[in-house]
Amino acid sequence: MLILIPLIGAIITLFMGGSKQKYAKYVAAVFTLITLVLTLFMMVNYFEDYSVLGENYAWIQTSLIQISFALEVDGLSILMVFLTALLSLLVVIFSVHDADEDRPNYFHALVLAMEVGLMGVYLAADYFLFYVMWEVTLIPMYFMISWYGGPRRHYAAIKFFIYTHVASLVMLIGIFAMGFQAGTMNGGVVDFSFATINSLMPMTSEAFQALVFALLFFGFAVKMPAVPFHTWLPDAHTEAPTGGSVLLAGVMLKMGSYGIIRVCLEALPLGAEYWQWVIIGIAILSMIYGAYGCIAQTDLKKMVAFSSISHMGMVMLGIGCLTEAGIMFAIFQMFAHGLITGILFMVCGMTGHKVGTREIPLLGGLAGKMPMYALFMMIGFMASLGLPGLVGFWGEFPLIFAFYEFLVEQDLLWMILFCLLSLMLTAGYYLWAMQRTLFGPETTKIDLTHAHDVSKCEGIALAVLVALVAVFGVWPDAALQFIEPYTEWIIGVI
Amino acid sequence: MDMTTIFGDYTAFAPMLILMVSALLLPGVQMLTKRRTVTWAFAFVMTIVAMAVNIIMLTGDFTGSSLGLVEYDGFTGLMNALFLAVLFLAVLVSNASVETTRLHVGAYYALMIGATVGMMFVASSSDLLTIFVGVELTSISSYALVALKRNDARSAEAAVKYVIIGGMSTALTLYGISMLYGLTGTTVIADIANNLTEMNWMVAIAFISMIAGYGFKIAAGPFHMWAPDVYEGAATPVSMFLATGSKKMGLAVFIQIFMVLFAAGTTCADIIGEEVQYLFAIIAAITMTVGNIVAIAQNNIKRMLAYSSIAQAGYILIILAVMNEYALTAGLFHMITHVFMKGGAFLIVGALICVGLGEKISDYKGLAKRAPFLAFAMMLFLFSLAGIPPLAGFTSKFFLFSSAIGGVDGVTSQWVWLAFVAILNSAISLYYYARVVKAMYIEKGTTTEKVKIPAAFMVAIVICVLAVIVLGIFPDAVFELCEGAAAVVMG
Amino acid sequence: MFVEYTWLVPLMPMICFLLIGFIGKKTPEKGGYIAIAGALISFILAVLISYEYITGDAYPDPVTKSIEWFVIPGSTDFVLNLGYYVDGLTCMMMLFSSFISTLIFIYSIGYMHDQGERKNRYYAEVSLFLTGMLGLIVSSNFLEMFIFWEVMGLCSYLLIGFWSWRHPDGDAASANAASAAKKAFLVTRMGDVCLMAGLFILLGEFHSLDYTTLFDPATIALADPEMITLAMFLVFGGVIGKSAQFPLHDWLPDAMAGPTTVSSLIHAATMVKAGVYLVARGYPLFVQNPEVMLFVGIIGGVTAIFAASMALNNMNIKKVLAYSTVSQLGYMILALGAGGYLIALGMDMGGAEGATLITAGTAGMVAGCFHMMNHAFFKALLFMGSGSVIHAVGTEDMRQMGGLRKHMKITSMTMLVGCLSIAGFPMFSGFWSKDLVLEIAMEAGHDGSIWFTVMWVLAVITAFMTAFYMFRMWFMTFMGEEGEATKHCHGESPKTMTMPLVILSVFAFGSGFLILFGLDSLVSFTVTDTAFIVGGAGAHGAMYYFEHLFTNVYTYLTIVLALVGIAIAYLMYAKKSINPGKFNRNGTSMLYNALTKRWWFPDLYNQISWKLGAGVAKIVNFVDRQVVDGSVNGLSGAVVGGGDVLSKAQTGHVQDYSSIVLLGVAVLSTLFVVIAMIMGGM
Amino acid sequence: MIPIEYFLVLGAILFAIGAYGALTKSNAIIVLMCIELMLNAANINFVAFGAFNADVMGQAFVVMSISVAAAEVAVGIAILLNAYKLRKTTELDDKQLRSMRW
Repeated sequence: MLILIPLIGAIITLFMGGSKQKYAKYVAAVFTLITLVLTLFMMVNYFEDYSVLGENYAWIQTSLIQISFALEVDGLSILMVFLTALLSLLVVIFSVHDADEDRPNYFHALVLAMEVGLMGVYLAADYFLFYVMWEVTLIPMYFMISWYGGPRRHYAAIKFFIYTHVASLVMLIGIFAMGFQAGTMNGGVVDFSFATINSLMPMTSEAFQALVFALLFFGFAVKMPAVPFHTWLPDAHTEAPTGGSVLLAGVMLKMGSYGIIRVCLEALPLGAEYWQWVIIGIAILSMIYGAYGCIAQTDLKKMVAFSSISHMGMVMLGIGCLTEAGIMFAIFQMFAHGLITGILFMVCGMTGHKVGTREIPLLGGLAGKMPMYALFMMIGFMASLGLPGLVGFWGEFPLIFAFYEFLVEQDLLWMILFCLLSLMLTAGYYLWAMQRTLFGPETTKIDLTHAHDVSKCEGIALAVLVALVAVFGVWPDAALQFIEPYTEWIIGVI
Repeated sequence: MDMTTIFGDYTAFAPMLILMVSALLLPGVQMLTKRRTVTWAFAFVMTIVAMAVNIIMLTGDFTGSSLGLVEYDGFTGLMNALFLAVLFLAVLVSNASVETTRLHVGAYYALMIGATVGMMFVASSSDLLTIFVGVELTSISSYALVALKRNDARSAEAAVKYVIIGGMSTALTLYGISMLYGLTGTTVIADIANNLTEMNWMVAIAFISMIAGYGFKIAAGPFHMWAPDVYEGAATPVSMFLATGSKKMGLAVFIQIFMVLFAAGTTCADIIGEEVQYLFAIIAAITMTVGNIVAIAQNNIKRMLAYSSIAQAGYILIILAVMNEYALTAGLFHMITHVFMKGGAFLIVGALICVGLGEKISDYKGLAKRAPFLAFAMMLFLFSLAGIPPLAGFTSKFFLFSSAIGGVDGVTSQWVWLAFVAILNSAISLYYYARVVKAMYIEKGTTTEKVKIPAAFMVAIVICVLAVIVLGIFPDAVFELCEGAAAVVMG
Repeated sequence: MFVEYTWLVPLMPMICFLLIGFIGKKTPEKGGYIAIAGALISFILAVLISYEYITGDAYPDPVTKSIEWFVIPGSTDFVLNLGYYVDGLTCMMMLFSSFISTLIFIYSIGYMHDQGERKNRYYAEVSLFLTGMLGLIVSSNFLEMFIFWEVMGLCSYLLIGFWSWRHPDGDAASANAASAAKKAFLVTRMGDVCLMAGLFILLGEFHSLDYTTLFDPATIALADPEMITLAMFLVFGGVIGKSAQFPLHDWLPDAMAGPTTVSSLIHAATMVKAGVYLVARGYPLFVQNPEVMLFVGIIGGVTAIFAASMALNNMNIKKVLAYSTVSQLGYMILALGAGGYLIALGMDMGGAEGATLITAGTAGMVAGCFHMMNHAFFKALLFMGSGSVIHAVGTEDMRQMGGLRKHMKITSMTMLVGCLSIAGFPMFSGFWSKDLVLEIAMEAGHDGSIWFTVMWVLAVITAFMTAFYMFRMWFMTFMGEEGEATKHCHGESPKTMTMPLVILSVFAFGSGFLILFGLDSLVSFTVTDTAFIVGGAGAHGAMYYFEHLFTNVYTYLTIVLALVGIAIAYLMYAKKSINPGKFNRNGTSMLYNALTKRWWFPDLYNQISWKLGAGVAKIVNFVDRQVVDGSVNGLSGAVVGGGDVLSKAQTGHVQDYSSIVLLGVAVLSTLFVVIAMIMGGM
Repeated sequence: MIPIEYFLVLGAILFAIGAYGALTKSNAIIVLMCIELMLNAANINFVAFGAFNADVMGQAFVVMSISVAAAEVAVGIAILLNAYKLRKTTELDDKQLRSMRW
């Protein structure tokens, strides 16, 4: 149902060309809103008894291969589903003015198509469907970048498209391997459903799991993206339109970490143990490398893109601990980062849109001219650097604590220094960027006469996110309660 | 309806018979009526009749043989259906395409139908002799088809190349068959399989010659060099016919010969089964890699599609490396989806040639504005070829590549590298497909004038679009047919 | 009945913050009144709570209540709570913070009246600041405290950078403010990260961060002492950052870029006091290891003299005050360190002897907290006084002032009280607490480590320096010839500004006497009630300190030194009979230079941060673009280029094609045979 | 009786000559003829094997292949004629017949 609604919406808006294209945004808004309402309804339902909700239809049934159209929501996916529905709606609201310029019906159709794919990824309970949806997200994003993107959009779009496609194909090999292995164990019928594979895979040998884990992990790590597989991200973000960036960073990157938990951990616990130190190494590398990358950037949006790398590294760190707390707060950090990057990319998009450039050296003193803009930017940056009281802190503090606990067991306490360094750097680059863009003397290098403050629709979209950032910042348990049953279960698997 | 009541002992022949008769009649029809539309209508109707007969036989699970020459079973039926579908698409648009309407239409349809008969003949054979004759029938007809654009120099050049390479391949094939015959004393494939007892140089030359000869038909590397030139030179419906039909015939030959020769338990399989598998794996890897990499460098869309078919043939060759029932099923399924996606792409190119658009990729700039549906359909076909879900190309590749990883007996690590090669290739292919999509959707064209294409093309393209989507999302029914066919071949 | 509502204390300013933030936009004038109301209500609540607590049954045990907030799962769950914790220390902090804040807010009405639209933002931010401080004080666990701790960091960032755009004094000033704000946040953040690491260790050891759990000797005994030591070192790292201790002191002078009211808020009522509070609050854990306390003490002592030295020649009225704050904070930390050292030794020793040491040690706690409170009063007074001056003359440079006494009587007199107090003039509040600090440092040196004797010497020198530079400031500003800026002085500040000055001057003079009324027991119970004191040790009574103070010969030494300092300042800057230029070769001596350059600390930090930050970042970026991205692009380039090369094989010559076919046959046949040979088929 | 090897060697030599000619001769007609030679080399093999195995299949195959070859040459010559008409050449290495490449 959650997939169907945006799909219908996408098709309708797609055909709203010509004179009707003005209304495309309302249609898109209505459909995303319906989806969000349904999601909330589902969350309430879930909240009542924490049971896994799902539906299952037979799809491709051959003598050898069984593929079903199975959807499922549990503690891992429910927040992601919520995030998808929310950000899609907000992107539509936020882009009301931006998208009016060039074929708004296509833009909104793409947003809705993205929503279809993303929902599909998070809801799928069958590897075939999962992979299908995984790839479905690529195409709208490709178009979004190359239609509505910046000057180097062609390069960025094709790089994004092919790089992530290669990764997903490698992942596909892993999926095949799991499917057939499960098939043999299951009496010759290759059933691609999560239930079958995830229950059979943990019984396989460590060598097999390690191999398959490597394949799958590569696919997910590119998506996350983890250093050194990240280079598509800064380019894609720099060129993507605001709405695209929000969805890309807010929800799409989470597909990677979601996959790691859902597939790699659930199905291949021995593989995870085998590669644990590699995961942690990559995670730490991402965190620090991403943070340093941020310092070096002059493009505001590119900086935020690198910060995503850094923060997703933190998610991976949580996963790498393979402890209940680690995974729990990795999921929470995914959620938190989704909300925060929403704000960040909207703000960065506004910078380019309203001021005309995102080059930090050209900016300065914008706070005087655009106070609301400055306020949102500051909240976003503060949340992202882990200021307590905002949601980012709960993705950071307990997560690093989980890592600390892990290190205590391993007797490798000094490694916590990496995390601390990354925290320090994070604060550094955000503050430095703020100093140079918002504060100081008003820039004379560019013409600011046409720079307007946040418009009403943009304000609404941002305010919703800010409110959520604050609410979950004060009351993290609201989100944790959804996650908890899941982590309790998965730790049993591991 | 029981076909045996109508065709009697010739039932296994039935679809071929209908087409053969109509092929013989067609030049006469043209001469008598002098109206190309009537000729077309006759060819079209006969195609549909043959198709209907075949479908009835196929769905009725008919099996049988006629004259000890042809056999009809699930596999034959499926391949026949495939060839007839190709013929159907080609004939459907031929009356609308400027490239084909000015030809001698009687001969044109007769040749096309003749070529199809050859293909079907191959699919029903179990003897090297009949296979040889069938392949030659198709080959010679298609030489003529390519050359039929009599006033087009490029067509003539293509035909010269085609006939020379084709002749050489025939010679190689024949030489290989003669060796095999000498070694085993028979041309019946199933007998060869058990008469071959040792491996030596002669066996090697025999097999390689045959692989080369028929590899020519499917344009497997390194025997693929003719394909881009010929596809570029021929009329687009003919290119489409060759790329989808003739190529599948080559694959059918490979399946008929090698899958039987190396079926489990034959002495042939015992002595060189694995070696041949490796050989095919290498050929498959070369084919797909060359096809994809060179396709990147192309600016002519027909050449690009030609290289992409080379690559697709490479993917399908995976089945001969893996050589199990599941792989064969997947391969057959991919052959079917390939007909629609590659056929559809060629059809769009042909349709656009009709309205005066060039063959260069740069001519497609801004097509999305000029012909939204065509551009969308083209995008679907190309993405399907690239294997993007949820289109048919993805589903079939999903099965095909998965067969390299494992099968009923679980994971076989032997061919994982091949799957890797295939998958990397698949990613490379996305690059050049995306170039076309980019030209259509993202770059601005010089004009925004709307494009209107002939209705017949539209119908054909819609059929392909539907097939690409439906086969992608609901592959069950067709996949089952493939399973049945594969089961027949593998015994 | 009031104690249950302790959570309201930080909530009031929070509500004000939200009120001003959301609805205050249209009426920026009202913001100030809302903020004052909030702070006042908090103060009244604090008074009621303190009264009830002190007179209540629970006293001196802490009253605490928590609700479960969330849980970090683990083999044993890590439970994190949300709640309040009231004891003597809480009461004291709560009272003076909210009281001084209220006065500062009132003062702001006058001081900020010309800021127009910005006032709104100002009041919202100071309210949030107060929330941070009060929240920190009443928190029932370290995590909650840490949150408010960081909220305060944010507010200091916002307020120091209050004029970071469209500064009334022009662009250079805005840039300066922006940079100062960043520096403040980053440097304190460095401490915060250490603190966070410390909290990790505590949480890991105790599975909770509640004070009640952490301060329980039974649970402490179960924990790994080495880990606690490490944790406390790290926690103290946070204190170094927040309370601007050496070597992270450098942000505080820069923080003068904000409005003067903000400086007084940061220096007197909130921010920097949080660090000292944290040491006092964590005393039960800090005293587990004497090494930690020795470290704390040394840092305090060094900071005291180090900061004082930089105040000696500074020409900026606010910066002098800023250095004096750092220096005074050093005193507090020294006192806590010295006292804690004795307690720690006493605990190691045990028995009656140990008990004596502990009893002596509790005085350190008392001295630190006592000085913190006194300092809050006189520093608030001094800052607001300087604000009043700046408001009137429009500059911060003391060379342009002078002779202001005639124009601003109230300001000059109240500031004199403040100066006397900080200089340790007998009977003024600073005298009591400072001499108590010196006393305990000496005792620690005597009974414990020789290091504390060294620190005592440093502290005594600092006392002399303090007297000198404070009066240098006062004389330069209010006495002597009229300077440039004095000539166009507006005259005395409005009542909203002078009234708080007068009130504060009363406290600045008199708060020292509070020790006679039980303040010592109020705070020292924090130590004693945690029940880890061995052998019946307890705090000394107030009279003990009183007696000790006047019987100690060294007390008179410091008094003399302070007087000498004042006298020198008088001669140099009021009477001008001694030319200060003589001592510093007119500003060219090495020492003078070192002081103006702040001992090169800012340069050092710049170098380090550029090398470690931007420098490494450049390398990373280079690697990223050239190596990581380069390999991706290179790979795709190779594939595309490979396509071009391979397509050249397609010569269009049909016989080349046939050659390749035959060649293919030959090669494949050979390959076939080779494969067959390898696999044993032939 | 003549040993079968002799026939096979003859066939191989013929095949090689044909292949050599097909690759090197520039005139398309000659190339076609060389291809005929290659086909006939295979035919010799067939006949020889058929005779030695006392199997009729060899001869049958040869009959088939001769007719196929005839058809092929017929079509081939027709195509060459057409090409000559349009390109004015039958030289395979002529630029005119190498227009489609890369």
